[in-house]
Amino acid sequence: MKKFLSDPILGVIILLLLVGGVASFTVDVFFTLQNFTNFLSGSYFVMLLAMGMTVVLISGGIDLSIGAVMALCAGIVAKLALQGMSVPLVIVCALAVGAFVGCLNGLLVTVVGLPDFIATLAMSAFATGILFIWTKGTPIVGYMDETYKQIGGLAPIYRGVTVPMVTAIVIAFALGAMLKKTKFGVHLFSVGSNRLATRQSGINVTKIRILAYVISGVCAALSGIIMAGRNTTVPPDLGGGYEVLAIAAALIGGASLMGGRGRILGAILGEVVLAMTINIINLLGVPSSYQKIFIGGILLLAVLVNQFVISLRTKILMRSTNKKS
Amino acid sequence: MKFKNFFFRSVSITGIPIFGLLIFIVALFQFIVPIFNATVGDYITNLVPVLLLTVGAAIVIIGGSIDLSIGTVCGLSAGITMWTLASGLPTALSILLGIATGAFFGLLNGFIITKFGINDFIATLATLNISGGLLIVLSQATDLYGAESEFFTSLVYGSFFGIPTSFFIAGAIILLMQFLLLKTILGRRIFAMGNSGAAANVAGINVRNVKLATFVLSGTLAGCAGVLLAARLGGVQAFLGLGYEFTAIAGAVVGGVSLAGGRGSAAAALAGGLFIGTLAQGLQLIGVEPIFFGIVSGLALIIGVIFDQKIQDIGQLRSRFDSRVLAQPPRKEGDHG
Amino acid sequence: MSAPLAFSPTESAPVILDIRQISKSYQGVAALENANLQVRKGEIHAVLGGNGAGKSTLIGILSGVTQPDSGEFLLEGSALAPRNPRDAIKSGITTIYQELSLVPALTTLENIFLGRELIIERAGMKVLLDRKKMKNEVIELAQIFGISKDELDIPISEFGALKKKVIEIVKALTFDARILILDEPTSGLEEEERLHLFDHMRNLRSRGVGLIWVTHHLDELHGLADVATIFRDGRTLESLNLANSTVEEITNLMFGIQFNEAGLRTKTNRLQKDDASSKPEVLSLHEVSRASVLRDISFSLHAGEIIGISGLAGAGRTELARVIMGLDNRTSGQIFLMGKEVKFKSSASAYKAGIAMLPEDRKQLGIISGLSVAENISISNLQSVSKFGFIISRKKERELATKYKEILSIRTPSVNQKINNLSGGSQQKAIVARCLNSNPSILIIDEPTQGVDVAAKTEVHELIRDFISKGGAAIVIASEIQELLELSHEILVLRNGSIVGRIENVQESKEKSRIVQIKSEVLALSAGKRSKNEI
Amino acid sequence: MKSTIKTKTLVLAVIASLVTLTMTGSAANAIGTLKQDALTGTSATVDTAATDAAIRKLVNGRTIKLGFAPPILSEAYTIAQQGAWNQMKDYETRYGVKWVWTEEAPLNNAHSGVETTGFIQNYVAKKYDAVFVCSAAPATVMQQLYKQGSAKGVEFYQFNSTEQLNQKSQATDATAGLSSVSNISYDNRWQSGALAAQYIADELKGKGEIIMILGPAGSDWTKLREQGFRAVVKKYPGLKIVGAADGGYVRDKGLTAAADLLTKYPKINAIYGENEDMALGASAAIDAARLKHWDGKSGIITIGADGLVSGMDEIRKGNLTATVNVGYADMGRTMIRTMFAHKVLGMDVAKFIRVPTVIVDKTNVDIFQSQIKAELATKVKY
Repeated sequence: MKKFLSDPILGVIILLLLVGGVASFTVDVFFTLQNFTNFLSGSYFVMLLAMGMTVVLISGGIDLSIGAVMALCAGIVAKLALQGMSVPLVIVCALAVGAFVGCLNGLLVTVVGLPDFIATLAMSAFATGILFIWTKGTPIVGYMDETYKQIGGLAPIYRGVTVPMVTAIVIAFALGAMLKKTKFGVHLFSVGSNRLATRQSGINVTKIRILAYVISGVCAALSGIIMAGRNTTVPPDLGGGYEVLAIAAALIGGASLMGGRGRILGAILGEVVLAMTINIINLLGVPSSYQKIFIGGILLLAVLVNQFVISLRTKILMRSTNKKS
Repeated sequence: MKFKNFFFRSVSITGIPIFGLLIFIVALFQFIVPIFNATVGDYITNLVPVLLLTVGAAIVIIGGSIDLSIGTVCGLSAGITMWTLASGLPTALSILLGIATGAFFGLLNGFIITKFGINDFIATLATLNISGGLLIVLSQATDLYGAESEFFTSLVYGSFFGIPTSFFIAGAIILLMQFLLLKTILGRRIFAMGNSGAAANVAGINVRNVKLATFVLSGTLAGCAGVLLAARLGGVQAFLGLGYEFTAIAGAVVGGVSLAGGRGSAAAALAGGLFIGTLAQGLQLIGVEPIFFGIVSGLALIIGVIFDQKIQDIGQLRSRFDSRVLAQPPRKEGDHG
Repeated sequence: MSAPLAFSPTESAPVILDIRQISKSYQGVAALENANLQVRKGEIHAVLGGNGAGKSTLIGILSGVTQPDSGEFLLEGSALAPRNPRDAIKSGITTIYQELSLVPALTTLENIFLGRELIIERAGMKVLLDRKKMKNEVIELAQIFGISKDELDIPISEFGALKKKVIEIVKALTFDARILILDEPTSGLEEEERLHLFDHMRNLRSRGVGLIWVTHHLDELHGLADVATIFRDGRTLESLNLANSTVEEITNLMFGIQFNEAGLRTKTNRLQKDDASSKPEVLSLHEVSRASVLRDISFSLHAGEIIGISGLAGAGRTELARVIMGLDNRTSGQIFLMGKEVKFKSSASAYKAGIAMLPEDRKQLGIISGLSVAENISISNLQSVSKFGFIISRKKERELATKYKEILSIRTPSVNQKINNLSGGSQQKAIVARCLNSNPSILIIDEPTQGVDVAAKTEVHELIRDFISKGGAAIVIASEIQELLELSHEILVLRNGSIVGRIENVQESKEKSRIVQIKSEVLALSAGKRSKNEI
Repeated sequence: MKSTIKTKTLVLAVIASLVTLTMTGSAANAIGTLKQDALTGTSATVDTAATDAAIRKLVNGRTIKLGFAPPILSEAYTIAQQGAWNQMKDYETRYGVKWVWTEEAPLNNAHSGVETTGFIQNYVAKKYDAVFVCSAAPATVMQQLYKQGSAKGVEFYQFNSTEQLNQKSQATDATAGLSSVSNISYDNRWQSGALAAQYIADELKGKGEIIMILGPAGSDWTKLREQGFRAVVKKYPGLKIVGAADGGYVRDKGLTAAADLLTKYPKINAIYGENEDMALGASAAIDAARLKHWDGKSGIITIGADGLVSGMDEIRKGNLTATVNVGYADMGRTMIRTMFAHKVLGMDVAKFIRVPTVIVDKTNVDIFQSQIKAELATKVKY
């Protein structure tokens, strides 16, 4: 009971039930498999971003570059595919670039000692810039084929199963296990929670922090590869704003900007909440001019619910301890 | 020797290094593109609203929080001002309404954050969407243009001794903020809170109220920025102000306002904002192709901050009397607890 | 002290750590000059000295945080130059730092094994943590220190300061170090836990570990430490065998001035009990409770009176202080100030009403690190240095700070110095100054002399007594019963959030026998073995 | 002396006819690939050698500095720029005009467009001869800037902008308050939104259900295209707009929005995407929902607007039923022609020049795609 209550994702679960519940009463088609597969298929790549972001947030940093990096990697996929490079090779290259940029972020933040906010903001300017130079403003087109359709989730690999879905699930389990079950995971939380103490206990803090950024870079790359397939073209402004979405998802999912807190499952559910909101707006036929207000409201609701859960928890815990004595 | 010490002391003052760098690039651009000086009036006039936002952002950051809503709130304030003005309200009143809109959103942010103790980043992200959305609705519902008010346009296009009015207005506001931060009790409390919220709380500072105050201030500044923006544009568009928040925060940080809280000043933020704005202007005049713009500005941002940090470190090390400090591991920027 | 006199023939044992002529200076200021020190196998080696004598620099060098300018040290004959803490730990030198170096987000277990986790081998891959094995390794030790099996899986952030300290010591004890450096290990520890620790230190000694023990508590030395090396102004004075040297000798060496034991102890007699109850009641609590931490706390405090609060970790001492200050809100009960009921929304209103607090955790809750000494002093009552009620006058502020600097003899080159550059004692005094500047009628002092050297300690006590003699009242919270005995008229003992005992007329008890009796009584009450004087 | 006047009048006559051509927008003009360009004089009937010589004399090797300020870097504006460049090349070879071309575009939030104001002030400071502007910034703002700029001798030409000048006076006089020399664009209501609706109505024989994927709420383009579209749909009682959603002018959002609407209205017959990217997103959504594309008789019609190479490819493949081709290349050329006519030859030009737009589907895709490809094929660059 105690453990469950202290779990940071309790809030987002409640929120999910709340929003979903209301929706399923107001919109008839909402609670259909079809609809769920729909809005989920549109959110896998954001989930990947959010997961990467969660890792960075846990380590006590923030990565504003992932949106741009995603776009950049999508661009790489498109460009290399156009040059007739084989799919696996293309993917490897994209991942390498993602990892590289992540590493660069990490170095800027740790070795150079820039504020993470600025370093990653600048990095996103770089990534976008490179994409603009490549595209000269004109989207990269004509690289699509059946494989990329599948990669983008436009065509299923088996029945309803799509590549993005599988990727998201695999990465989720991988990262989840990493955080919970491995040394590195513990060290991530440790670095985010008390950097000095971690350094004193002989852990290479710099390495851990850099790796955190590398992971988010790789996640961004994965999401970029999927995006390339899903979007079927790569316009220069592809990545705009996704980083903020990812941060929002991660925070709704119980991560903290102060570091040392966060759950992979939370990030996923956080993104589901956001995707669901848009889906409901579209289904309800809310005039698009009201969308932003709607989304803002949901964000507020999200944090308020989280807060409510925490206060509830403390109350219950207090009572239980009172009973004991 | 004496001078040397003076030098190191002064560069250790937040904002001084970046100000030096600013002067340097101004000279540089003037040298490369002789017409640079002719354009200063224009681009700074365009920059004024962003500068006000930068200072607002700085206040909140010094207090140890962050406010993402300033951009869209600024846009909404501009919209409200335009709307009320166009629908025939007295100029002074609609200006007040514009500022009030900003103040209200600041209050809302502060209230949500302090009352429910929820994360400032996401709370202000929410109000970012709400205020942005409201502007869209407003722009759909009515025309946000065609206000005929001499006085209003003179806020920006008027001038004393050849200097645009908006400079005086913004200058006065920023000066006031500088004074408030460095000389008043509230300012001191903001710094204390930013340095260590818990300790400030124990030391008898009502942290909730002080935090609330910082958000109200940044909101109000966003309101003023909105009014000036409206006056400059003479018409308001949906999406106005979207994205300014990042420019503003970046400006503040480049100026040496620490995201960890407790360090910075209005003047420093101003220097940072001017640095970024001037850089963009210079690059445009030089004729850097837009596709290279992202890369160059990103690079400049990094260089600016590194420069600021390193020279400040040197300055502080040299002008320190107590050696024990150096035994402690250097505290990196962006260290949240 | 209750430590049995157990001596091991260390003179014969081999030297495992040999520090030779180590010097370190910062920006020309020498922090350490040709320091020499030998630690033998199975020896408890006390390192003594006032704040800034160079002890911390030496620890920094041994633990790899800083590197010496010149000189070297040999561990079991081989020269060692750790570039970072990791090196030091690897080569067998472990340090418990004075300030908590635990990670709030991690569980007790994760903290204990941080940096040296045990890994299971699965399918040739060594990635997964072996929590079970780690538990088994530590559980026995943990239970000795009162950490239960499930507490191992609870995040540190859920525990109070003292529990954290214990966990940190458990952590250190699980290292198999050849040299263990303990920097003020007992600061903020309970009497009982202290004894536990001492036993463990002996146990480590018998295992042949060399312990370097940095402490301010001279009274703890005898019967435990074998040798003491005394530092002054960055130099090491001769090491003396504690078997034949008195506290006086040591203090004289430390400060180069005459301190008699009386000077350290018996000032208490200046306060007379009778002037308490005759004076008006300033603060009184009626059945104040806070869910799960405080239950039905009632007592009253008179002008010129000091009430001492004792109790074990988590007994609710700090919580009580926070409730009175309005930092936490109470679930039931009333608080009366000068006979009027008060409900403080925040500590700000408490200060206005004339209550000031000196918090326990100086680094986190005490000093405001970024600000200067002057700014730290004025912060609680900025009106006192303001013009027109809202503008701060730097001049007034400087004058105010300099005044307190003189009165409290705060050691700092200038009041504009950043406070985190000061020694612990001076920081503490600056916070006292902050409290006094809010001219309170009531002082709440949580652990007044934590991590403060002997000289500073007596000074802080002086300040408190001074405040009382001027008609103020105070609540003093301390883990060291000795300290409560020295300061308070009446001692309240807390257990699980409620008062389990009161000992009155503490000041009348001069003779040692009575003191010892009170000590054991308090211990018994707080441990809950006996419930005499229950109300 | 006399002869020069003669030639001048002749030239004026020729060009006048051409400019009117441009404004009314004849087919020949619409298919304005390099060779068929009238001003370059490969006309079978008229010999323009003399004209060319005269104009060359008038130009006298001068350099004209041009600014180009689109609201964002995108395929559409790249095509427009290429069209302009090609036209410039022609003039350079024929009349020996030398050109300086500088592009300034914001990299982000194209929809607030305030950045453009800064660019314009810089063009003025740099004393450019003429500037082509498209910005989402409030029209009043832009007009104000044009006024100030023109006072300093810089000519402004709006392109691809709406005809809403957001001036109260426009109620009485359409061109009132237009401070740019000319506004080279098309009517987003009747030349885009309406055409799309009409096409759907014709294909569906006036009966069916439609969903709309709109651009970002608050953008003028969105507003007007929707107006035109709805206006035509009203005329057909059988047609019904069942749903609408925001696709933010980008493919991915378009896909998501369309997918959502398709789950609610699987029976719809047509999707109108306000631009090609969103329409293509919608088309992907149709595939994902395993629904059928329009084959002339049954399935779902997907129609967009822009006329980009990528879009036309999709039309060939049948993923996109049709699109409204607004002829960006032609717009680019017209920009240069108009500027040249006014600035160099001192002619008066229409305040509102509307480039022709056309519905492109399988039947005529070859014509228009080949046109754009031809324009882009020239490696001309300034």
